[in-house]
Amino acid sequence: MRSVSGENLVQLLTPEGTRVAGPYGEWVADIDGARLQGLYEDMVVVRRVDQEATALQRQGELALWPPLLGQEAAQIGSGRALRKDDFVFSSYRENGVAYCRGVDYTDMIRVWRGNAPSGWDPYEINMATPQVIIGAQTLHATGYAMATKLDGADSVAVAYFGDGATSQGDVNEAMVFAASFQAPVVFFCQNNQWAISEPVTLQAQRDIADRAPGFGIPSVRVDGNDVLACMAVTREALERARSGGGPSFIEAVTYRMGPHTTADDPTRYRDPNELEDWKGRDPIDRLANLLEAEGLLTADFTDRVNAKADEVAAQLRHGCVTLPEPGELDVFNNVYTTPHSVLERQRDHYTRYLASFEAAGGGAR
Amino acid sequence: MRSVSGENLVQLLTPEGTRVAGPYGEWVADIDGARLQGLYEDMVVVRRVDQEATALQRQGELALWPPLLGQEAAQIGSGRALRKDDFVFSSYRENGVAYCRGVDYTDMIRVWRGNAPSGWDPYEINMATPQVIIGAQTLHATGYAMATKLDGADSVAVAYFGDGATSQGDVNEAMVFAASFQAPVVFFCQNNQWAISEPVTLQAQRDIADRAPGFGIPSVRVDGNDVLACMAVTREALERARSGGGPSFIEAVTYRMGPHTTADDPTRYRDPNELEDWKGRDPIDRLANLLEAEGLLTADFTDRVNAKADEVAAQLRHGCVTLPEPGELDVFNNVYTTPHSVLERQRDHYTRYLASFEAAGGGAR
Amino acid sequence: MSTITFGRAINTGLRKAMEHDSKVVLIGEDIGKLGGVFRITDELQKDFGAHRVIDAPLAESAILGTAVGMAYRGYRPVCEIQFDGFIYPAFNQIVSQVAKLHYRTQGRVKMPLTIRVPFGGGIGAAEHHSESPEAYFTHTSGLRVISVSNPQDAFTMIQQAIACDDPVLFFEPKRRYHVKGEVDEEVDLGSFSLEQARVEIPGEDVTLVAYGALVQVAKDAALAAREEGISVEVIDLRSLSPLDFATLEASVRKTGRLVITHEAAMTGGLGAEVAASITERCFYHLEHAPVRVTGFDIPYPPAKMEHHHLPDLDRMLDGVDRVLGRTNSLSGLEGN
Amino acid sequence: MSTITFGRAINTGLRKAMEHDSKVVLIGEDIGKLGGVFRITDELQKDFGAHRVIDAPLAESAILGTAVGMAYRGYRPVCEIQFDGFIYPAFNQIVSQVAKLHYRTQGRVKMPLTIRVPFGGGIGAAEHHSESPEAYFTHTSGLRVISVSNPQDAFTMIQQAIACDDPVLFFEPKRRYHVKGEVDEEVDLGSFSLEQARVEIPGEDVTLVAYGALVQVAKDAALAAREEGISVEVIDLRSLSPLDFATLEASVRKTGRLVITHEAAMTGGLGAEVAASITERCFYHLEHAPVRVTGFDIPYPPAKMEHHHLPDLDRMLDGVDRVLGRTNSLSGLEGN
Ligand SMILES: Cc1ncc(C[n+]2csc(CCOP(=O)(O)OP(=O)(O)O)c2C)c(N)n1
Ligand SMILES: Cc1ncc(C[n+]2csc(CCOP(=O)(O)OP(=O)(O)O)c2C)c(N)n1
Ligand SMILES: [Mg+2]
Ligand SMILES: [Mg+2]
Repeated sequence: MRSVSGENLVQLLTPEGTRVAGPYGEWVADIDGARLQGLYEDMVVVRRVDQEATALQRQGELALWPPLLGQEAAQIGSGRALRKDDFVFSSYRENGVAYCRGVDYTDMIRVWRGNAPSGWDPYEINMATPQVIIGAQTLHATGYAMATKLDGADSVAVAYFGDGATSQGDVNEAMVFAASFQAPVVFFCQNNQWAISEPVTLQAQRDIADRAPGFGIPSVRVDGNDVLACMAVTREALERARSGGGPSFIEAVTYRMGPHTTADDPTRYRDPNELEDWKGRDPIDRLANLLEAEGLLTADFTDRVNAKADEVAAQLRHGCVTLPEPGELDVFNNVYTTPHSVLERQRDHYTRYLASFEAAGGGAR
Repeated sequence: MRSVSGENLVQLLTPEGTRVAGPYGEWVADIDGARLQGLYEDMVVVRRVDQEATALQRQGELALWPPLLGQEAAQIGSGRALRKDDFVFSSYRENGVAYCRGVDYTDMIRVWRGNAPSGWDPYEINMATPQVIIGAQTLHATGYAMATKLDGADSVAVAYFGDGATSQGDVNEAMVFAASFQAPVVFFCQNNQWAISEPVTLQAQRDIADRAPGFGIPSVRVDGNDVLACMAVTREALERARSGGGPSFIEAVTYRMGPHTTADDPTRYRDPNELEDWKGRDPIDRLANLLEAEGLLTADFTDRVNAKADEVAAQLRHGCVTLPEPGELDVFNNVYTTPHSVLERQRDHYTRYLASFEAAGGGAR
Repeated sequence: MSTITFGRAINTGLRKAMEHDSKVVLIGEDIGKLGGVFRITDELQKDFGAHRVIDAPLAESAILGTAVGMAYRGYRPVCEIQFDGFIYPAFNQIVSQVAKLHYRTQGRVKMPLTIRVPFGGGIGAAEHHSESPEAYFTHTSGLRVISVSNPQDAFTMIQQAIACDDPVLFFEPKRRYHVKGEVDEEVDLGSFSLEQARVEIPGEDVTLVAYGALVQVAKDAALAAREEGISVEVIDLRSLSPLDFATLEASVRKTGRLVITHEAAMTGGLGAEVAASITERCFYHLEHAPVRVTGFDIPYPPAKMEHHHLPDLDRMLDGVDRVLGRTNSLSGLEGN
Repeated sequence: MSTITFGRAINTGLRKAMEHDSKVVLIGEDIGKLGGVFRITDELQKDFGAHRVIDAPLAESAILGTAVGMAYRGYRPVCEIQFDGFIYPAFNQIVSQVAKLHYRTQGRVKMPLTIRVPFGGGIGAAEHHSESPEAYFTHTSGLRVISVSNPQDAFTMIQQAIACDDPVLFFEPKRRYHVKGEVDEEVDLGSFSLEQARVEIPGEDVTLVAYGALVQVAKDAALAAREEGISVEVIDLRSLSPLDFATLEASVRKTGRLVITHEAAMTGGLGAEVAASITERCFYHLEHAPVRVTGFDIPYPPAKMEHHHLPDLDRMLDGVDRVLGRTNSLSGLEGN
């Protein structure tokens, strides 16, 4: 049966905040006090961003928001392990990863405000825009990695997806292709225990990490609420990929502390005790405990972090509420790269149609 | 790396024809001399059927034929392990299994002669008609097994598929569902080393049997040219399913000695030495050696077997060449269970169209 | 008679079907405890058990594929696809298996599946949550395709669909789920066939054909047109495949003018089939070429732009003007 | 000028494209050593290496999905789908990813994939090996759809398709693979656009529109009709999406009569779109309703029955008779 702790779970930071040694410890030996503070700041900021976006949704400024609450360590730990020239293919919940990639905050919410089909330029931050069809992006990452290998480059493609996604054919096919072509891709599964209302026990009868080895892909199960461990296993997987060792699979065991999206009501399907339980494993508290123990959680530092978080949240809000409305004919843009006779005609007709109201004195009849 | 022999391969009959003990031996303890002769007869007959069908294709009587040459032990060993009320979902190459189910020989070739979209009544022999979309039938078997469980019945669904099929999303999804619902289904993979021109090394970087455990499904790798071992592992898997133990996965390591289909030319892509190599592991020779050693391969017996094979082949040929041509309007049958206004009209128009030639004195213009 | 929402009407219809036939099982994502993301299966798992209301792992191909297997064994699975845009992973099983198995087995195996699909836009949703994939299925031989527009039909036709021995794609206009209407739960399921369209509003000048969420918009447009002295007959197709040409032809022979509307892209949408078939069947009754008022040939746009894409009352009225040769947005253009 | 088969013409076109642009890679099942089951990629792996002619594991969704990833990184993948009926496992990736990514990313990511699909019947094949799924893709916004009918177009247009920055479905009529024709390998790829139909045979009385394998049948029908004194203009669509209405309209304005033929099922097939659009655009020039001569609304039938299903010369001539109001199979039926 699956567990959320146990021997096979890589952990470098106990829930109490003690840094422990372990086979993966060497991968984060360079993470000194200042860098720990940096990771703490990242996690606080993305949680603040998440809260602000959730508030914006509640206030009617966003149509929907998929909170990452509880998954900060998995996303920051892995996200901060990446090199700039690595390329991320994610699902909809990886705003923490996008933050690590340097996304413009306004770009985070364009989709959720309903203004645009995507937020950012994938090539600017080397991260594809969110992909909603569950599992499909794992194949894109694999193909990208195959192309990287063709190019002889040493950058790595990273696919993010959830526990639910592992049931999809596409994710399994991605493992087949990644293994066959020894593609430099890292499969990063955030097992947050739930796929909307479905517990992971419905999707998998064994640890999710147990699946990859059968495809010939080494895997590791990591405490997803331990930012150091997440960083360590990701670094190891990236290094394997860079040095020609092929794909890796990481299961980060974490918890979706919020609803699936702001449209969801988890009280219908999950035991509140479970949430309480996981609060004791909060990824930010855990790092705070370590910083505290090391005398690094000074008031000065936390003030700075909170100020930064507020500042980012304010930028997000400002970007959101001042986003210009899309133009009337924008729906016709970017369907094709080159003019398309039938679509041009539809655009033309619709332009005339809109003009007919103005001709008639404006407004619909 | 994958191997075609080795420790993890269940074998109860060596290539030289020595019956050996093994952990699975108990499952075929009842297979005495007479029953061994029965299995031998089955294998000789289905090989003869296969040859006859291949000949019919060469003579233009069949449009296509997918030979099973070399896979007789895998099909007969597993097929003879089944109970009448078990239900088989197969692909196109399982004519040996169909034989075990009691198929009418003419029904075997209706499809390949181009006369009908399928051969037999699935409910008569408890075997679905061949399914060509690679992997899709594994989900049908799983669903059937889920339904069996709902019914409280103790029959088992068996899915047959090839090594190539394991790359398809559907096959992996079938394992997810089978495991989640603990469905009484047996996944029987005939790893015949090839998917048309693609070697199994392209599809899988580990033994195929290694994949199922990650899904929570016990698996076994069996010498697919050993009819006793194939029967033993299938019996064990069936028993597990019947007694509520859920799904199992069997990889039968065998070899496609012929072309993919009669339309294929394997000399374009495979080393002739490989075939020579496998001839040394011929499944029929192997059992013949055992029978010989036990004094059971008498001329009397082999005469009887050959006569039976000839008789079946003759029936097959007769059934084939005397198959009535389909009727002119048969294309419209069985699209729907109940009359469908648009299709009825098309049938009506086509009837008039055909009649217009007769009105005009017959024949096309 | 009770007044209930569209969503509740389907829920009640499903419940009746399950009570009536123990072989009816539901399978889909989140349909158990959650009752589905739209709550259409609310309480059904509690009342019928997890073996008849099956929360499936997250894989649409497997939902359909296992449903095929259950049908092989005499069950009548009702599959829920969570949103229109998530039906594509199951396309292979639907097109190559569900649609073809009765034919393949020469009538021996029946595939009485019902595939419920909340479809269409107008709810301000994200990508893949507002699509209208129905034309892919109306072009697929072996399937029947239904779309309902009101609580009564939803209640009646979901039961008819489940009772039908052919596979049925059942498209539910999700933006109507919360709309209330009267439902007669004692309705005779045999009182009309699964192939029958309905004249919603009789009229003389123009036939306006709609289905799903656009039926209400079409009715509103007909009322607006009436104020301008134009009598519009509104037809709710209900059966998208096969089309009920008896009803359509009778209407167009009377009006001589046809407008057809849908949210799906124009090219290759259902409007093309209706227009082509009606032209074939009623050419000499037509006063004007049939007019299509549809979504554009674009991927479904972001929420803030969807009102441009979706046919609304004004666009339908413009279509009516066009088919009547009255001044309209394209006046002056040849062969518009 | 050389005289080569249709199949060889595509092979040569692929080779040219690969020589011209190192970002062109081929991926598909059995396309390496075997050269594909139709030998269309014969020798290409030998000459360009296994990294550019990629034998893929047996999974169509993955072939398309990894091609998307390669396109993200600037490659121009050419995917081979082994047979028409095997495209459905990839449908999800094609419809929700390939078709939408340029739109989703607001033009930042290009998807210059070419998806080659041997399609259609007439070769006496087993189930799933003779289908005509093109209408699923012509209804999908974001894709371009091509079908070629002769070696020269095959040679030219496969290169145009690969060079095009939009995703292109490229349907190859497999029963024509062995037919020979003249091919000018020096042809200027810019001499006509990817959107252009071609008038194959000029005529005055009836416009007969075809694509793929049926172009040759249509030409034969036109010759036969000529003997009866009927002048049939045959148009090869070539571009199925978008349709070249300039060419179609010009023809129908002249002839006033339109017959459209395809192997795919009638309902919702390309014929519906051509008929509906041409009726919209040329209504007052039409002397008769457009006539469709197509496959029936059935799953593709077994080999020995396919000649009933497939439009042939006689059925096309019957269609011509119908559109001319001459005695035909449906004479006497109203609105046939
Ligand atoms: C193909 C497909 N089917 C269904 C959905 C609807 N859906 C959206 S998120 C989700 C659950 C995903 O769970 P998981 O993979 O664990 O990711 P998480 O939401 O937990 O991050 C579902 C079913 C979808 N987006 N795509
Ligand atoms: C979805 C799909 N893709 C491609 C094919 C074409 N095809 C038919 S058989 C085959 C190889 C199958 O190999 P395997 O699963 O090993 O079975 P075997 O033929 O060896 O018995 C392929 C690619 C198909 N039938 N279905
Ligand atoms: Mg999850
Ligand atoms: Mg094989």
